[in-house]
Amino acid sequence: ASNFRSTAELIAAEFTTQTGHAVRLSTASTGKLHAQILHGAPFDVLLAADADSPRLLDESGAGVAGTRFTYAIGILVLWSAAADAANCRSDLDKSGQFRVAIANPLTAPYGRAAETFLRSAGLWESLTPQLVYGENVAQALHFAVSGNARYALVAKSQTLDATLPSATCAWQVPADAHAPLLQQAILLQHAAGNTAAKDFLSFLQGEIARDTIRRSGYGVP
Amino acid sequence: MDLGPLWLSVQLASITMLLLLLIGTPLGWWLARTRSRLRPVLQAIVALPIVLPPTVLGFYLLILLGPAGSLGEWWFRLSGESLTFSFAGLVIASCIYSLPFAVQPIMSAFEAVRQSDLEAAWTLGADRRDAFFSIALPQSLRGYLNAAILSFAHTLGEFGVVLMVGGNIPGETRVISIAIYDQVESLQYAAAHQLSAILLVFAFAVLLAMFALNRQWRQQ
Amino acid sequence: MDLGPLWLSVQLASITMLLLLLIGTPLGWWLARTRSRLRPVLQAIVALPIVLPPTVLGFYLLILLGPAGSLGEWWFRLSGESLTFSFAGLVIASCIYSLPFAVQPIMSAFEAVRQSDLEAAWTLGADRRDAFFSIALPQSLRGYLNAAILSFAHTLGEFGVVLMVGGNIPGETRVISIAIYDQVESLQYAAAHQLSAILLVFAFAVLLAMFALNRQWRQQ
Amino acid sequence: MSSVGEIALRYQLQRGDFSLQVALQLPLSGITGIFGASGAGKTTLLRCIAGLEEAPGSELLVAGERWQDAISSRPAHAREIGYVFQEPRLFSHLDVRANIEYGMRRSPRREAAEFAAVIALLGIDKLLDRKPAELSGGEAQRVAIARALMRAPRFVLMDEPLASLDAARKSEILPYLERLHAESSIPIFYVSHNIDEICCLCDHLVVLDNGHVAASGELQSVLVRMDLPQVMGDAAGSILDGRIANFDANYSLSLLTFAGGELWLPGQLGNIGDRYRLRIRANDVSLSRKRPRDTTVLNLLDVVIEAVQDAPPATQLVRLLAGQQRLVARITRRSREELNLQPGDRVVAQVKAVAVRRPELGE
Amino acid sequence: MSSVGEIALRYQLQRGDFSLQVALQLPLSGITGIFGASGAGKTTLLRCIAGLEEAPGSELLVAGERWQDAISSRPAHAREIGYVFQEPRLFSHLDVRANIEYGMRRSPRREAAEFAAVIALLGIDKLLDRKPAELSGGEAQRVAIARALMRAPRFVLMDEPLASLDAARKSEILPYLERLHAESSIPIFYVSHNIDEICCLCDHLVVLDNGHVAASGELQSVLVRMDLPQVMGDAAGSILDGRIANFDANYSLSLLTFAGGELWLPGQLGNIGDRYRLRIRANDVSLSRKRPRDTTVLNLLDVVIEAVQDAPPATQLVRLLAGQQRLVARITRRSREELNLQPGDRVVAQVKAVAVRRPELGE
Ligand SMILES: Nc1ncnc2c1ncn2[C@@H]1O[C@H](COP(=O)(O)OP(=O)(O)OP(=O)(O)O)[C@@H](O)[C@H]1O
Ligand SMILES: Nc1ncnc2c1ncn2[C@@H]1O[C@H](COP(=O)(O)OP(=O)(O)OP(=O)(O)O)[C@@H](O)[C@H]1O
Ligand SMILES: [Mg+2]
Ligand SMILES: [Mg+2]
Repeated sequence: ASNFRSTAELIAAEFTTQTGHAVRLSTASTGKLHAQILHGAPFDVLLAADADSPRLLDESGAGVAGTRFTYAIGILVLWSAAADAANCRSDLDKSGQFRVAIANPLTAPYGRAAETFLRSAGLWESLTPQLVYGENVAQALHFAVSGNARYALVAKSQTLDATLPSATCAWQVPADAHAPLLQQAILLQHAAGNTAAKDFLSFLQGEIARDTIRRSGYGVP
Repeated sequence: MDLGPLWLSVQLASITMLLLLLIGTPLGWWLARTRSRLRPVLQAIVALPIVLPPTVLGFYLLILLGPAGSLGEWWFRLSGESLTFSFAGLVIASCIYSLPFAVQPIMSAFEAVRQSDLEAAWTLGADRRDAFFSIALPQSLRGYLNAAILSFAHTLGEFGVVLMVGGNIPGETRVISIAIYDQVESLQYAAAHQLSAILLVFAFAVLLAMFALNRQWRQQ
Repeated sequence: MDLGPLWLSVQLASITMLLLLLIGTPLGWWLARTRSRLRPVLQAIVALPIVLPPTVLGFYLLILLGPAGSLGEWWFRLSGESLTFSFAGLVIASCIYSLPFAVQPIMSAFEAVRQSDLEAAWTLGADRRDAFFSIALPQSLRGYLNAAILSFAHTLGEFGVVLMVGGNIPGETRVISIAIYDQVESLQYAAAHQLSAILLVFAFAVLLAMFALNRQWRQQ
Repeated sequence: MSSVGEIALRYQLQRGDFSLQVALQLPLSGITGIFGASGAGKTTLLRCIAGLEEAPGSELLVAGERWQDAISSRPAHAREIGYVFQEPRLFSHLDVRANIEYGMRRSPRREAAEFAAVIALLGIDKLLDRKPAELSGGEAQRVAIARALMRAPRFVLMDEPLASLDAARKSEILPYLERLHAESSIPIFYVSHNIDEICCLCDHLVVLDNGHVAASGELQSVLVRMDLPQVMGDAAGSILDGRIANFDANYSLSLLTFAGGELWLPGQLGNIGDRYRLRIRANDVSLSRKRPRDTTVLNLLDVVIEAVQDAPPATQLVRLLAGQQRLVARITRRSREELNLQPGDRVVAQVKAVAVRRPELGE
Repeated sequence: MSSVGEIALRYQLQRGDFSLQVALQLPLSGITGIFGASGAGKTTLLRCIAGLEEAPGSELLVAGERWQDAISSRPAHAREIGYVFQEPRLFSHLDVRANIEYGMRRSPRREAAEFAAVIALLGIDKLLDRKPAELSGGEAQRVAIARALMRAPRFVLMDEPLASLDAARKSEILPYLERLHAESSIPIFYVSHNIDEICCLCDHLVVLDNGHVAASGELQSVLVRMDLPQVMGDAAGSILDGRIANFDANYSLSLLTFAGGELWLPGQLGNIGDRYRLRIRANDVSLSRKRPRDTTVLNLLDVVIEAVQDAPPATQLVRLLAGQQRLVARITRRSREELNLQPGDRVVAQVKAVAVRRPELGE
C-alpha cells in the first residue's frame, strides 16, 4: 500500500544487501492492487494496508494459503499545524468551523479507524459537516499540510517525515478507540514457487525489518 | 442507488462547460487571429495543465486555492468562504484542467472563418464586435459543439483534481466519478458496474443528442 | 534524480500520439464525410471513454486486457505475453483513453476541406485516395498538429488508467506521472516539485515547438 | 486638398513586386469607371478606399471628411460604403434574405418597398429562402449586388459586378444602376475591364496601368484621347449629349437632337424633352464625302475633321466635330487615303442607329 | 446511340425548383459553345459531364465508351477531362507552380516546352512562386486555365473562363484556345454568356434555356435561326468561310474571298491561300439599294434578301444570301419600309471591315 512505501523501500534495501535479491516495488492503493492481482498482475508479494484484501485473496486462492501474516499495526494520530499544542485533543471538541480531514472510510482502513474513533468520542455527529475525505491518508494529510484543513487523522508513520512542516500537535489516538489497523502481507500465487519471495516474507518478519517498521511509526505484532 | 453524485457531476460538468465556452471565446478568438509572437507561448501555456497528473495538478491547486494560497486568500477575504472543499473550488479546478479541450476546438473553428467574410461584414456596417457575433460565432457553432462535448465529458470523467480540491464531501463535492472510484477501491465491484453503466448510458444519451444537433446544423 | 520515468512517458506519449494520428485519420475522414445516420452514434462512442474516471476505465480495461479478458486472451495466445502490466498494454489503454482528443481535431480539419477543392482534384486525375493524400491531408496539417498536441499532452499527464493497467512497475510501466504521484502520496514534496518542474519544462518546450511550427504553416 | 463633393486620395503600397502609386481627385457624384488590365491594381484601389488595406502614409478625403491620413484611419465599418466584391462573398450560414438584410439592419434608412424593387429588378425574388451554396454563379453575384445596395451607402464600390452575368441580365441591371444613381445620386465607383459597360454607365473614367494612373478625367475627354490605344484597345468612342425631340410610335424610333445634328434611335427612350446621352463607338462610325442614298443607315451627320491619329497596323482614328460635340471614327488607313481625308474637311458621318449604346437616364 | 467521335448524353436531375432535362448529341471535335442566361443550367450540365453530379438514370457516351448509364458511372478522375471551373478553385496550400503541376503529374503526356508555352501565353510566368491568395481575380483564373490544359485531357470543359479577364488578355487567350484546339484537336466545351466569345471560338452551339435545350447544332445554323431573339438578344449574326486571297502591305489589309464576294479586313490575317472564318454581327451590316460611293465602308457585297423577321420593338432581322453564304443584318423597321425591302430583292450589304470578329486559325 502507498502509505508503507518509504518503509518498504528501506526494508527492501536491507533485504537486497543481505541476500543480493533485487526487489521491485509497485505501489498503489490496496484496492487497485487487489483488482490488479485478480486480473493477472505479475506480483509476488502483497503488502496490504489492511487485513481484508489479503484475507479475500487467501480465500479465493489468489494468495498462497497459510502465508498470510500481520507485518505492521498502524497507529492513528491527530495531526495539526495550527492547533494549540497543549490542548490538542480537547481543541478538536470545539473545532468550530474548521475542517477536519480523514481518509475515506469506504476505501481506507485509517479512514475507518478515524470514523470509529470519532464516533466513540461522540464527535462524529457534530463534526460531520466539517469532515473532508482524502482518497487515502496521504491525501488527508495534504489537506492539513496545505492549510486547507485544521486537523487530519492520519497514520503516525507519515507524520515522522522530516520534510513536513513542524506540527503544533500530534496526538496519538489510543489504540482501543478503534479496531486494530492490521496490515497484512501474503505470498501470491504468481510466486508460489519463488524462494526469493518467501525469503522476503521471512525477512519481513525478522528482527531487522521489525525494527525498521517500528522506527517508521508502526506497531509490530 | 444514490444518484446524488450523478446530479452533482452533471451540474459541475454543465457549469464548467458553460464557463469554458465563455472563457474560450475571447481566448480562442485572440489565439486564432493574432499575429503576435506570443501566440505559441500562450497556446503552450493553455495546453500545459493536462500535462500534469490530475492528482498532482489537484495538489498544486489545493495550495493555490487554499487559505494560504494567493487566490484562495483573496476569495476568502471577498466571500468569507473557502474555495477548497467547495463546489466553487471544484468549478475553478475543472475549468483549469479542461481549458485546452474547450479552447482548441473553438480556436480551430475561428481560424476557419474566412477573412473575406469578415471584410464583407465590415463594409456592410458591422464593427469588429458585431461581425464577430453575427459572422464568426454562427459560423463556428460546430467548433463550440465540439468544445462543449469534450469539456463536458472530460469534466464528467475527471476525478483526480476534483477529489483533491473537493475533499469528497457527500452532496457537495462527491461527484459520480469519485463515487464509482470509491466503489472500485473498496472492492464493491457490482455497485461500481451499476453506477458506471448509469453514467455511461447517461453520457451516451447526452453526447448522442449533441452530435445529432451537429448533424442537423451541418445539413442546413 | 531518476529520469527513467520521464523517458518512459515520452515513449508512451509519442507512440500513443502516432498510433492515434494513424487511427484518427480514417476514422476522422469517415466521420467528417459520411452522410450515414450512424455518424452521431459513432461520434458519441468515440467520446465515451473520457466520461469514465480514469481509474475506473483502467479497471475495465484491466478486465478486458487481462488474461481472462477476450482481447487479453487473444493477445496471450498470439504472443505468449500478457497485455496488462506491460508497455504494450499501456499503449492500448492510452490510445483508448485519448482517442477523442485525437479524433475531434482531425475530424474538424477534414470537415473544413472544401468539396470544391476535392472536385477540382478529381477532374485533374486524382482518385479519391490520391485527392485525400494530396489535398485533404496537407490542408489539414494544423488539425493534425492540434490532435498531436492534445493526445501527447493528455497521455503524458494521464495516470489513472496507466496505473491500473500498467501496475507501476519501475522501468516498464512506471511513467513520470505515476512517479510524481507516488512522491506526492509519500509526502516527498520537494522531490515531487522537482519532478513536476522537469515535466512542465519539458512539456512546455515540446508544445512551444509544435505551436511555433503551426505558426510557420499558417504564415506560408 | 479636397473640396466638398469630391474624393481625394493618395495611396502608395507594396504587395510583393506590385506597387500601387496613385493620387486621384474624383467627383463624389455620378459614376466613375475604373478600367485597366488584369493585375493593374483595380481591386487593390477599391480595397484601399473601403479601408480594407493597410497603407500607412496614405490619405483619403471624402467630401471634406478626413477618412485616412498619416495618423489615423477610419475603420471599414464606419465608412458607410457599399462594396460589391469581385467574388460574391455571401455569408454561407445565412440564406439569401438574411444576407441582404444584413446590411439593411445596420443602416436604418432602407424601406420595404425599396427592398422589393431591388429584389425584383435583380430577379432574385425566388431565391430568397435559398442558401448561397444553392445558387448559380450569376445568381450569387446578383444577391451580392442587392446586399450592397440595400445597405444605404454614401457611395458604392463595385468590382466587376456584372462579369458573371449574361447580356440580357446585364442590360437589365445597367439601367437600374443608372437609375439608382440618378434618383438617389449615390456615387458609384465601378471597376470593369469591359469598356462597353463603362461607357454605358460612367461620367468619369480612371484608367489604371500597372499600379499607376494612366488617365483620369471626364469620360468623354478620356475616351477621345487618342494617345492610349494600347490601354484602350477597341474601346475608343465618344459620347453625345442631347434631348429627345420626337418619338415615332409607328416605327418605335426616338429622335435625339443635339447641338450639331440629330439621330434616330430605336425604341422609346424617354419622354419628349428629356435629356439623353449616348455612346458611339469609333467602330460604328463611317465617313463619306457625299450623303449616301437608299441606305439603311438612318443617321447622317455633317461633321468637320478635327484630327487624325494612326492606330497601327491597319486603322486610323479620326476625331470629328459635329456642332459642339466630338465624335471619333475608326476607319482603315486605305479608306482614309482613298478619300484623302484631311483635318478641316467637311464630311458626312454615318452612324448605325442600332449600334448606339444604352444611354444614361435623368439629368 | 453514339458513334465514335461523338458525345451523346441524356441527363435529368432536379435541384430544388430547377430541373435539368437535356438530351444532346455533340461532335467530339471542335469547340462547342454552351450559351444561356444566368441560372439556365450551364454549370450543372458541365458538372454532369465531368461526373461531379449524381444523376441516376442518366446516360453519357463518349466516343463509343459508356461513361454513365443506368447501372454505373465512371468516376470523375477516370474521365480524363480538363475542367476550368467558374471560380478559380486553386489549391490554397500549393503555390501556382504546384497547382499547375498537380494535373501534369497525374497524366504523363505533357512536356516541359509545352508548360513554358502555356505559362508564357497566359502571362503567369512571374506568378509561379506565389500562393493563390496573392493573385488578382484575373490572374487566378489564368492559372486555373493553365492547370486544366496541362492535365492533357481528352476534352476540356470551360465554365466562363474569360469572364474575369480584360479585353486585351481575352483577345490573347482566345486565339490560343483556337490554336490549341487546331493543333491538338482537343475538343472544348465552352460555357459563356458572351456571344462574341462563342462566335469567335465555336463550331457548335448549344443554347440552354431554363434547363432545356433551346437549340443545338452547327454554329452558323443556330446563329441565323431567327426564332430565338429572346434567347439570343444582340447576338444575332453570321459566319463567313473564305480564303485569304491577297495582302496589301501598304495599308495592312487582307483580302478575304468567299463564294459570294470579297471583303477587306484590317491586319495580316495569315498567309495567302489560308482558310479563314469570320463572324459578322447583324448589327454591323447595313443595306442599300445602290452601291454608295465615296464612303469609308470598304466592303460592299451583292446579296439577295432571303427572309425578314421582326425583332421588336424597333428593329428587324434580314437574312441575306451572298453566293452560298448566309448573312444576317439588323435594320430599323423604318429603314426597311422606306427602302421597301422584300424577300427576293437584290441589294448591297455594307459590312464595316473594322467590325469583323477575330477568325479561327488553321484548317
Ligand atoms: N442545391 C440547389 N437547390 C436549389 N436550386 C439549385 C441548387 N443548385 C443549383 N440550383 C439552381 O439550378 C439552376 C442552374 O444552376 P447552374 O449553376 O447550372 O446555372 P448556370 O447556367 O451555370 O448559371 P450562371 O450563368 O449564373 O452561372 C439555378 O437556377 C440554381 O439556382
Ligand atoms: N499578397 C500579394 N503578394 C504579391 N502580389 C500581390 C499580392 N496581392 C496582390 N498582388 C498583386 O497586385 C496586383 C494588383 O492586384 P489587383 O487584385 O488589384 O488587380 P486587379 O486590377 O483587380 O486585377 P483583376 O482584373 O485580375 O482582378 C496583381 O498583379 C497581384 O498579383
Ligand atoms: Mg480584381
Ligand atoms: Mg454557372
